[in-house]
Amino acid sequence: MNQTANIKPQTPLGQAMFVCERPKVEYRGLSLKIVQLATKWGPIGIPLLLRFAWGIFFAALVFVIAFVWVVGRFINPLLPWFVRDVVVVVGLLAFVSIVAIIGIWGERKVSGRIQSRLGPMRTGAWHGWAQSLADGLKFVQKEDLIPQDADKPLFRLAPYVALVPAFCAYLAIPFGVGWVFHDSDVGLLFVLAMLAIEVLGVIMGGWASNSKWSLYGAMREGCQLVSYEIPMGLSLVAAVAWLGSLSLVELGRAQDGGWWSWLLFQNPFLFAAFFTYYIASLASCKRSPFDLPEGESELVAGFHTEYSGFRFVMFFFAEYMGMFAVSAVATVIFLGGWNSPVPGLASPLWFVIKSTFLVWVQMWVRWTLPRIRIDQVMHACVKYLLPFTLLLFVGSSLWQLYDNPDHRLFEGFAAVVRFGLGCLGLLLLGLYFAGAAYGFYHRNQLVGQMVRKHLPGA
Amino acid sequence: MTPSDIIAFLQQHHAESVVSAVADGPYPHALVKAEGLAAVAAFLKTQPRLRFDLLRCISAIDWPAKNNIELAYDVISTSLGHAFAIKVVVDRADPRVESVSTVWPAAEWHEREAFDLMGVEFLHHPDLRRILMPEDWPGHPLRKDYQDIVEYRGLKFNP
Amino acid sequence: MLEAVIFFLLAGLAVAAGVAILLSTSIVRMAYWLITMLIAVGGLYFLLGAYFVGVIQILVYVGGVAVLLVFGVMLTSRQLAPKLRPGRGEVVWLALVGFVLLEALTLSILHTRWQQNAMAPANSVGEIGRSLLGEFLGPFELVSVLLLVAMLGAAYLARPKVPTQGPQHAKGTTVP
Amino acid sequence: MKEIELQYRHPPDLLDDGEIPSDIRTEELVLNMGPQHPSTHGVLRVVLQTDGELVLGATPYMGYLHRCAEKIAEKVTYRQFTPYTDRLDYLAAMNNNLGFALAVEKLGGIEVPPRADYLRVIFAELNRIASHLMATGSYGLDMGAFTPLVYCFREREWIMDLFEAACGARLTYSYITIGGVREDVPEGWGDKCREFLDYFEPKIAEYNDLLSFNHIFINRTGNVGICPPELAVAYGLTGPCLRGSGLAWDLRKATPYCRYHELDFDIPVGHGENGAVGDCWDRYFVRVQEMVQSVRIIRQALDKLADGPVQAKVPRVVKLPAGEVYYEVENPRGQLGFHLVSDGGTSPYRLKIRGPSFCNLSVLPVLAPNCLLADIAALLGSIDVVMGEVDR
Repeated sequence: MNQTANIKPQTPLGQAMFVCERPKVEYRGLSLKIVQLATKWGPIGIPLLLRFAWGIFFAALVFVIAFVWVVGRFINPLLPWFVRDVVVVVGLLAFVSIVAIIGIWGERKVSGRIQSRLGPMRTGAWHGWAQSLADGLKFVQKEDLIPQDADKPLFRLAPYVALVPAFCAYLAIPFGVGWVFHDSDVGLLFVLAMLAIEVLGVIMGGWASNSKWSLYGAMREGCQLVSYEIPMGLSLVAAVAWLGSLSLVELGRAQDGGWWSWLLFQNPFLFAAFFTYYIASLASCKRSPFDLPEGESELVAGFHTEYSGFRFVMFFFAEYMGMFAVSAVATVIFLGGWNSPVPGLASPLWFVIKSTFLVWVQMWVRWTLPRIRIDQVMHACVKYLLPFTLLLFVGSSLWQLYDNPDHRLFEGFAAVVRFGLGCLGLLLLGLYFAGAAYGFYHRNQLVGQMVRKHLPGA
Repeated sequence: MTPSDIIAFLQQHHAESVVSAVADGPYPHALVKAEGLAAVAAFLKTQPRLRFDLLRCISAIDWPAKNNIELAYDVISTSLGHAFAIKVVVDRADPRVESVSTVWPAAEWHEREAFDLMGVEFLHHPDLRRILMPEDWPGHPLRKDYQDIVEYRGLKFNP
Repeated sequence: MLEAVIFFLLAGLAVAAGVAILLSTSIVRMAYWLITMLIAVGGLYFLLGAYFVGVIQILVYVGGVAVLLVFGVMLTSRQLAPKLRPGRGEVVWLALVGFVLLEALTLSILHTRWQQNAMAPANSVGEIGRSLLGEFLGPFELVSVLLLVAMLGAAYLARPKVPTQGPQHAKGTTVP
Repeated sequence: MKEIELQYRHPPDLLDDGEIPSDIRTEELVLNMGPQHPSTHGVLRVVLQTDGELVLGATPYMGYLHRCAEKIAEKVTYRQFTPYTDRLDYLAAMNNNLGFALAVEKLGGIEVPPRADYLRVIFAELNRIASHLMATGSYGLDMGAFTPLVYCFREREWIMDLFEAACGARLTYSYITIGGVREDVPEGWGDKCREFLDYFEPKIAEYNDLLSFNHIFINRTGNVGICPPELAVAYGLTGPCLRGSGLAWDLRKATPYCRYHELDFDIPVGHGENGAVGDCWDRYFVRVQEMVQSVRIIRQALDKLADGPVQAKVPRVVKLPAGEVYYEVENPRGQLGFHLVSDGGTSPYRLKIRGPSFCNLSVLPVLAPNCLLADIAALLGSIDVVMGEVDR
């Protein structure tokens, strides 16, 4: 990377301004096949696909439900374990793909709504729901560009290194009791480990691109992730120490019985730990305001500047899968996982709803806040977040020490605090819904009469 | 100060440099010898009664008929609010003049532009390079006798 | 059967990656081969049922150490693709040291009395924690002091090079 | 190669504190920012010399948008050059038209009827609002906040609508011509304008809530790229960049043109509320405050707008007496100057255009050293260059 300071370019000045000849593009192998197929069937297939989008959507939905039901009811008990594993992994793959696809579409809708736009409206029949599918088709058809001086093997490998661990994290995430691929006693650590490997793909891609902007993105990602792993882990450790298990299933099961038994409301330190975890997880997912690795106003597109086509999609998918994964961890650990706010209605649906809400908040934050500078990112971690999480850990441990039947007085105090925290949480949620409802009611007053006529669909 | 006051003041202190002056009309200015430009510029900038601290523009005007290039320095004072201009005439064949970028750093880019488009060479300029045209562009486009080039680096232009 | 297959896959990957570290000349490639090897070894731990050790292997070595290693290599290398080739004199020394190490390892493997123990209980996290804070408390604390010293040293080396933002921005400029 | 040999005034050696051994120091990296880069706002190329994230030096390279406007001016008539002025600062075309028209009128001694003068003020100020909206919005974008940009564009659309109603164009208006404005505004336009002002004024508070007083935004822009007033004046900075440095200098007050002397408004200056005087935040916030002042000016001008002709009697082919003039107006980005030399013909003998962005950009190499890489985006955004005007 540093040769540029010493080695002068061989071409005379200004040569690059007038390059008229375009390098010839050659498609080979799989790219050739895909491009051929796409050019042959795309003009017919894509409009057809979009025309019958509703039907395809419902058919797919029915098929997935039927598949899950049949597998769960009949096939699963009969199959040897590795076949069952394959089936579950395929199901998980489908789930995370849907998460990513809906996440990408949802991000655009959310950003549109926040910015008093509508977002995608045309693709598919209803609110542009097929937009990410159309984007995917577009990306598949795109030319697979690799910079000439890139480290080609690493450049090709990097998207997989980013994507596969992000998927592997889901192997340990429980969607409900029994709804987990592998209930390990170190499930939480496994998820964190997998999310930590993801950074390797980013660094690899940034370095192999042989672009300085990518390299900057990779460097920022490296520093940011390695530092924010510590407050993230410490916030979780406070929770883990409270319940005494690293198994995500155990952690979730222990929070059964109404919203007041969620770990979030157990003591004030855990309440704060949830927010420190959430902030650190934003940093580890490269989400705004910590989106420096891909900060487009500074680094063009950061580590994936040079990526195009399907490799770019893989990075994109990895990001959205990572977003959902950290939200899922927050849900299981702090928000009671699959347990319902009132006892007795536990269902994986709750888990998905809560995680989706957290993902939604990530999007909300992204479209509201500016980006932090890299030195401020590091200062925020080392100077504030890290000591604060340490304090939370110590505080939570001390609270646990006193919160037992031997200390009657403290137990009463703890109950009051828990109740207060619970009310605070409910109040925040209520405020949020009230604000959302207010915004929805006044959605037409956001823009003036003359401006509104320019909006699509007006 | 009105333009006539400024001219009188200037002639009083730099009589040897000021060639002529126009006090009325839309463009009051003083014509200054090229050798005295640096001194006059520093005087305009630092003299407490003038304090022309903001150099607004340096315009180069090509006069093939008079066989010279005029350089007009438009200045204004942000503290006193009066505006003025000084002019320098340089030889068209060998245009050289002292740079005023030590007095007004703003002149740096204006002088680069005059160098680029009009071919005026500014002595003691910290970084006299072309600014708008490519480094190897032939000629100085804003001169009146500039001929359009037909080819640049293999790129053919239509006439 | 399946376990044997997976074992040989992972072990083969680890050995191949180790050989690749020796053979590759690009320092960044070496780092990535090292990571491959670490992940393969982590997989072996999983296969042994030592989930905690496996996860810690990945979390600490791959997620932390290796990332920092790659990071450092990327930042400090002189060229974009730094090449490492040992000199002639070094080859002799390295071969000697390698041979001695190989000999020592082979001998120790051959002379160890291998005995098959029953697998440790799967839930090993609690056991590890108890032994760390019980039996091995002294070494554990010693190691933490060492880590603290290392951290302080790192902090000392990485003192702010960024100037404190302030009005000295324009100090170096000449305003006449 | 000359291109990447950066010119330092005082090459900083920030890394040499005498203690860190040289072999663990990182090396310098030459980073080519632009000509296509999201935060250079056009085709500006800045060659940065960096040490990690720290910028040691920056050298701007321009000319990618050079369209020889000054040469073209010598070939076309005065009236024909008005559309070319639209393309200088394409975000403030009305103001450019105004500057050129005023320069020609000054040299030709043309008197403009009062209604045209007020219309000129209204349109110039509306365009100032539009331009500042663009500047504030895209500054948010430079800082990583997407939403303010869209909000600002939402309001800007309305101004575009008003312009379209008046002259039919949404970007290059050529509305203010020599001798007045091209045609009178349509019936009811003033009410629409007032409606817009009533709608727009509270929105400025919204931008402040969303962006100006955002903690992250202040941390990103406060104390960054500090340009003290002496430096700003020395480098010929004008407009919000100069006022952001704390100097209340506005041509609309200093040398009033049109009818600005009859209108009541303030000159907002930077006070360094969130850092030192003259930092990026000050430059940014001056623009926000100027929008408020522009609204004030437009309201007053609308009140004073009386019926009458909007065009002075100017022949179709303008012929100016031999002579020269230098005329400057206060554009959204600073003082736009036209040095117009006439030899008595129908086209300018020489027209030198002083683009405010050109001069404002010249301070970049001075402010850039010791910034972080992300601060370059903050710096460029706060200087708010439009490359059409830098390259002309």
